[in-house]
Amino acid sequence: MKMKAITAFLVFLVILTLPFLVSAVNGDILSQAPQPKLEKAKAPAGVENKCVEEVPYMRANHMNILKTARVQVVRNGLREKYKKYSLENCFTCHRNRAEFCDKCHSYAGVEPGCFGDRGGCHYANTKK
Amino acid sequence: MAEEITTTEEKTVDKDIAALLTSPPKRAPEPTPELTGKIVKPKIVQGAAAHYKPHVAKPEIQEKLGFPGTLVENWQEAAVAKMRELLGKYKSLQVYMDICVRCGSCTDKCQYFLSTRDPKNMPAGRAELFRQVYRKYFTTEGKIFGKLAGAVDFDLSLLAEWYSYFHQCSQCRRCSLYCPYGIDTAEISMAAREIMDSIGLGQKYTNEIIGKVHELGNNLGMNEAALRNAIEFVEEEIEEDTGVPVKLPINEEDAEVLLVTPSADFFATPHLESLVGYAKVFHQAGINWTLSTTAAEAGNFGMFVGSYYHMQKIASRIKQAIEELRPKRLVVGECGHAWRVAYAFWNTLIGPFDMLNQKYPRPQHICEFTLDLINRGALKIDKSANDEFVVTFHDSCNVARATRMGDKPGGQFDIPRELIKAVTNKYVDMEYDTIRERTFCCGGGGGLLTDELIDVRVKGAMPRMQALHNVMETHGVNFMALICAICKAQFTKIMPKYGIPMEVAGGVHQLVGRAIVLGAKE
Amino acid sequence: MGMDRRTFLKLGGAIVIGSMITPGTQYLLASQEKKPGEKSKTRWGMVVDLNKCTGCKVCEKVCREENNVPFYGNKRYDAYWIRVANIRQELPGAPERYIPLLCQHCADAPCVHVCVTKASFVRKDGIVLVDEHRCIGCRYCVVACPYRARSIIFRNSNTWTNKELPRMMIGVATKCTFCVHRVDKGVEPACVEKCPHNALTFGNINDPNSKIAKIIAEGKTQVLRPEKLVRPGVFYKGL
Amino acid sequence: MAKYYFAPIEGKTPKYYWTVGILGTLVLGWLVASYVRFIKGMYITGMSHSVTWAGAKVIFVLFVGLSAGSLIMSALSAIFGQKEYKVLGRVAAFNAVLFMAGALGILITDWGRPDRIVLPFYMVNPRSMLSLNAYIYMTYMTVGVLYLWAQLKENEKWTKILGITAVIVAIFVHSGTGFIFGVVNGRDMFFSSITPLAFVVAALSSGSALAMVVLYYTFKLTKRSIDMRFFQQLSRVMLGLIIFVFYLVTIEHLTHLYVPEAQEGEFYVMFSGGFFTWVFWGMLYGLGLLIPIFLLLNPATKTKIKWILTASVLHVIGVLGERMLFILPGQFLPIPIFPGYELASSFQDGVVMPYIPHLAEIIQFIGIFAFIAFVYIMGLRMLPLLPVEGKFVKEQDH
Amino acid sequence: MSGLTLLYTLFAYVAIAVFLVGFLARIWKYATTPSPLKIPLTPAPVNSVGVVYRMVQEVGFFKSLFYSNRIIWIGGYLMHIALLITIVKHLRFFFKTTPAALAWITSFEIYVGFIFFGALAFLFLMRLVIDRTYYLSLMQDYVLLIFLMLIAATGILTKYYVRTDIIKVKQFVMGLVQFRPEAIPGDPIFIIHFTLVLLLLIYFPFSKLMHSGGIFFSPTRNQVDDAREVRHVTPWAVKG
Repeated sequence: MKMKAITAFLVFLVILTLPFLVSAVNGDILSQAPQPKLEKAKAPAGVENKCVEEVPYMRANHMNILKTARVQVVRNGLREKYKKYSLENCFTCHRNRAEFCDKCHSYAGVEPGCFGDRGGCHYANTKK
Repeated sequence: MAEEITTTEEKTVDKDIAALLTSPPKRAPEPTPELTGKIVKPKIVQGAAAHYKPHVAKPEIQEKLGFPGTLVENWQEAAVAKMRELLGKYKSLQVYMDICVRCGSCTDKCQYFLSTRDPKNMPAGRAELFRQVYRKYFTTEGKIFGKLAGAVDFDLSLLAEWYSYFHQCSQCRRCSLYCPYGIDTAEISMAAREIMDSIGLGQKYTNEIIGKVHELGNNLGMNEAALRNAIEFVEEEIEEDTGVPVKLPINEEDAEVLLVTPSADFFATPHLESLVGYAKVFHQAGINWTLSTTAAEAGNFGMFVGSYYHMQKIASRIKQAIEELRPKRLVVGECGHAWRVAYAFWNTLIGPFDMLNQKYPRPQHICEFTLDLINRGALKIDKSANDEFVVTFHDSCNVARATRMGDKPGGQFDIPRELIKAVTNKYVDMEYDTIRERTFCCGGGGGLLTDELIDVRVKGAMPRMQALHNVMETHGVNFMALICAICKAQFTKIMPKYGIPMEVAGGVHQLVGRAIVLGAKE
Repeated sequence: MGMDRRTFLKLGGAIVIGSMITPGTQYLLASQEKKPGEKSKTRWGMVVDLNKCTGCKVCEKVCREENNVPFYGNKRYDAYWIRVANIRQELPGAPERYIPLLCQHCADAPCVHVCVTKASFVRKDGIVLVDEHRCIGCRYCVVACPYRARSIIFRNSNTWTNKELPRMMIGVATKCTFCVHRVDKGVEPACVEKCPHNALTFGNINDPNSKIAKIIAEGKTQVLRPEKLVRPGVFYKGL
Repeated sequence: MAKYYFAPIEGKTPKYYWTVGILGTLVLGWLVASYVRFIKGMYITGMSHSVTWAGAKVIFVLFVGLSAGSLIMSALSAIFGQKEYKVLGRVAAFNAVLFMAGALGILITDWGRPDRIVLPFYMVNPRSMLSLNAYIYMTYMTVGVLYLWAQLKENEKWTKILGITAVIVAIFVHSGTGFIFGVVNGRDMFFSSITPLAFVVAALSSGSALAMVVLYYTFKLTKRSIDMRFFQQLSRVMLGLIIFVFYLVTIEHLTHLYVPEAQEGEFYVMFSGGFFTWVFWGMLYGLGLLIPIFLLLNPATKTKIKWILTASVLHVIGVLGERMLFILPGQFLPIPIFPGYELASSFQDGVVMPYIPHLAEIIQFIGIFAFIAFVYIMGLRMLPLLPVEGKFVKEQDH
Repeated sequence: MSGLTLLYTLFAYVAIAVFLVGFLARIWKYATTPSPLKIPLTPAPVNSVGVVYRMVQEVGFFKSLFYSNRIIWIGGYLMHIALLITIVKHLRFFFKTTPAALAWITSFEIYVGFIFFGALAFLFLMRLVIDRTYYLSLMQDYVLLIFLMLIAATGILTKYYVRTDIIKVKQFVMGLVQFRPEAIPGDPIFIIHFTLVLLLLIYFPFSKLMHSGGIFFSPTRNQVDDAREVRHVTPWAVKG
């Protein structure tokens, strides 16, 4: 009887504290969040040396900007207007996908459709 | 939004302590529900069943059982203390108090709700009476938010509702079947009755009978001489009918089988017919058997009031009989709650049965016993003797949802049916929703089998009557086989009110008895 | 020229609020594609001079390189945006000739009519396009096209010769876009530019002064399957 | 008045568990095959640029048809007041919903991008029949489920209302499915206004045929007796429908033979098509139409349940052949882009490129049949669909 | 460290502590309270393997509810499945490197939040529409539904409409998990979402939400039907 109670108790305890335990076991204690690395220096001539929008806004909304720009370009042909919001344009500065995109994306567990395993359509641009 | 909730003109709560403790006033009998063949989910009517309550036990009855004679002075604290004790003793109660989410899946499953339409007769509504008190005295949210969180002071008006509604529950467990968490209102109503008993508010019918069992050994309160008389009468009857001297041995030592059967079988109709059936089976199979005057009662009303002590005390008479008579096998007659106590509790209460033959189940149900004999060809059966009957079978709630027969789960449904099919030609099942584990209670179980609750009993039988009505109409059923003494007593009384002749109800062994060809040994 | 940031953010806000109902919000953006019967100033078209075509298949190659059209080496599912077919009249001794077949950019395109999600659409300037991010791959358009101009991307593609454009997305329908990325910049489609025999002419049909309009006005051109009444934007001369 | 009681089946026998296990494995196979197909791309199927609508569409169309027949059969009691047919109402309605679910299942797993499942629902193109069908199918499913629900709740009034609604929606569904092909201007073998009608009629005939077979064997395997007059009456109706199908199919093919646009294709189907010629003469006309008509007209066989069921099965096979003939040759036969010219290119212009299903597809096809059977037998166990047999029915009052 | 961060760090630890201690205390109580008599609801399994199978059916598919009331089953089951997926997908905030399986789930969970909200709204509506549940419902039933609906709504907002910077959120959560407080993102919608979740955690052990742990201790479901074969004894109840 007591044994059963203790087992049940332990099972629930383990389930409930799983995140803490895994962190401890993995040795993730004291690890910092990754910082995206920007290789700004390589920005080609003629490209402004700053991002198209403010950085905090970009952090939260870059995916919406990309989507909006895509729809406007594909369906409405506003290619020139939205040129600076194109993924192509992003890659001129943010060349290294692994250092810039993947770090945070894999940290947050969000897979981008643009260069994920299945889509993959926009990836190799970074290796010009 | 739900429809406006209507209330009857009845006063929902008896405010006055005197009114609570005196017996309910005589009323004109209420109209019987119509037989439409359909069981519909009614709209709720608040307080529609608040006025039903059984007689309160007299002080002398109460005191005989060790309960306070009248409502004790500090009954509130006593009740809460008793509740605390029970919460610590019963896991079922403790868990069920906490985990109800009021999803509503049980609400249309109780036969008393379906016919009385009182929301407090919904299983969750009934349990809510208990939970209100639990929240008030045992939970944080109840202590902080009080009424807002559904916590209510245990005052006299609530006690009155307890007394009324917890005696409108037949502890049939149909709600538990449909509850996603298996919350068993029977456990809760047992606990409530135990608390009420402990503060001196007992139900007359049940407690009187418990007293009789302690004193005389059976529910009917017959002494040994009356019992022997009744059995002699049965023997004469059988000989008159068949010309074969079938004996019903009493108190024979070292018999093969000790039969424990509800005492109603010795006395009432149609119960008596079943006793004749048992006797013929034993006689024809040539098995040496006996009844016991010590253990002349299988029924155990201790379960109805939830008292472990009384349940054990009543059951210990069986133990005593076994020790005195040294039988090899223990067989229990046709009774629902008795079979539950025997099957599920005896081993705990009075076991282990080491002195009995290990080859057989201990205890064994008479249906298991008889079917086994028939399957082995030990009995000669003439099915045509029952040709006048088209038979259906009513699963008794306690047998269906609390016990098992045979080795496989569900044997409690199949074995009686196979037995009936072995002795009759025409068998029909009632509607799918009302048989097997989904069966409805007869309406008289759980200590409600008393005259002042006749309106509750009539209403509680409604779903079963509808289903029976349907098969009578469509398949010409004219016999409903039962394996429960309470069902038999309830239906013979209730069915005439629905316009169904009382002969339609009868025991399974009544059919067996008719079909056995006596003296034709192979 | 160009949208300032404020306008852009406003637009973004409008999109966000306007699309609270469902996820996948960007699709609710009302696009400004051509409505049926609408007249516009520009309609891009092409004239193919079959007398000049020698079947050299340079256009096929150029198109593949320009648009990353995948080639798997399996004739069952290789994708083609433009192909050069051998054609021979069913008469004894008739000579074999060559005809480049591509999307005809119909004004009443059947593929646009049948498209389940409006992934196929006609731009205001007459170019029929497929929004690859919206296509569900039901292949109704392939069945409906009277010219077999559409291809399905049957398999993940490794072809990536022109890094300006993305690779082909798997499982969706694609077809000739008149090199819309070049046209929007004011450059002719790749096949037109690279054709060694100048067999292809590209231009605005609705502009009476354009070269293409003048060729058509000569009256020596014809369209394929005129009985289907889909008003193609590609004309053939010398058939 | 006889009243039927319905109950779930027990479903505790080893045979039942084995069936569930095997069917479950096949359904799992369907899911795995679909996932692999989705990840790898459609090249692992037998489809080509010539045939992009292939076996999956054949099965889709067949299932939509079978769903109709089942539903009409179920609604017979609700609409025409045939009380005796009520005994079959629930199973048939359940089947109708199931077949539609199966049809949608195979349709969606056939897409190139099934991950974009929600797009059709809010990107409606009113000019596309398939796009409108997304809503029509959903309406049909909803009405079907509600109709089944009303029957389970024994609500006479709503059963009747929803039964009639369901039949009306069913007509829309099947005309709509026919129109998917009928409005394709670019393909002469498809482009026809008779298609929807032919589709509805063939749907009804094959649907009721299959429903009879399914019901008969369901009742037989669960040891329930069933009134044979029911099958005899329904076979009469089916005979009429089969003759109508015969008429429509024949005039459609004759029309094709008559007009030059489709002549070549028709010649292919009738004489030079190899496999498809066999399908045309043997499967469609032989097994599917003539033999069933003979069996149902011949006095020696028309009342025997064995022969009625044989005719039903043959007719379902025949309709499957009709669907194949309808969808496949219409695509892989060369399009006459240049009438009077020979055309050849590396894109397979001017070439007949037949279609042979590959492994992943075949697993999908088997799996979708298994899916329907699986849910069917699970449903029989979980819902009160089948009547409980009472052996001692009193004489009926009328 | 800003005041807000300090407040929320403390709040989060308190909430988690209350939840853990409270939940486990309840479970301890359920597990140790004796069950003197055999009361399985028959037909019940006759061995413990069967009991596990029965519990899997109950917990995994809500079998009893399915046979009892299919409308509530649909709402309840959808709600619980959506809740499960939501919780699982939130686990990615707790692991430094997101496991592949979690990433795979995130790739198709996009509609789950809406299903969760819809199912809750449906259950709320059913409480009001059916007169029996309307009668039964207490304040806390509505409060919990509204609570969960608000959590779902704010979660959907942060994901689809008023985007929050989830890197910061993850940093903050990882900080909590590793006892190394980080700044809380100042996004109001996220803060509302987070506050509601913490309040729910605190309320959890005192509420009917304990059904999540309690169902495993329900004697009518978790007992083996072997009363005749095995003598079932409990210390307080055995006197002879």
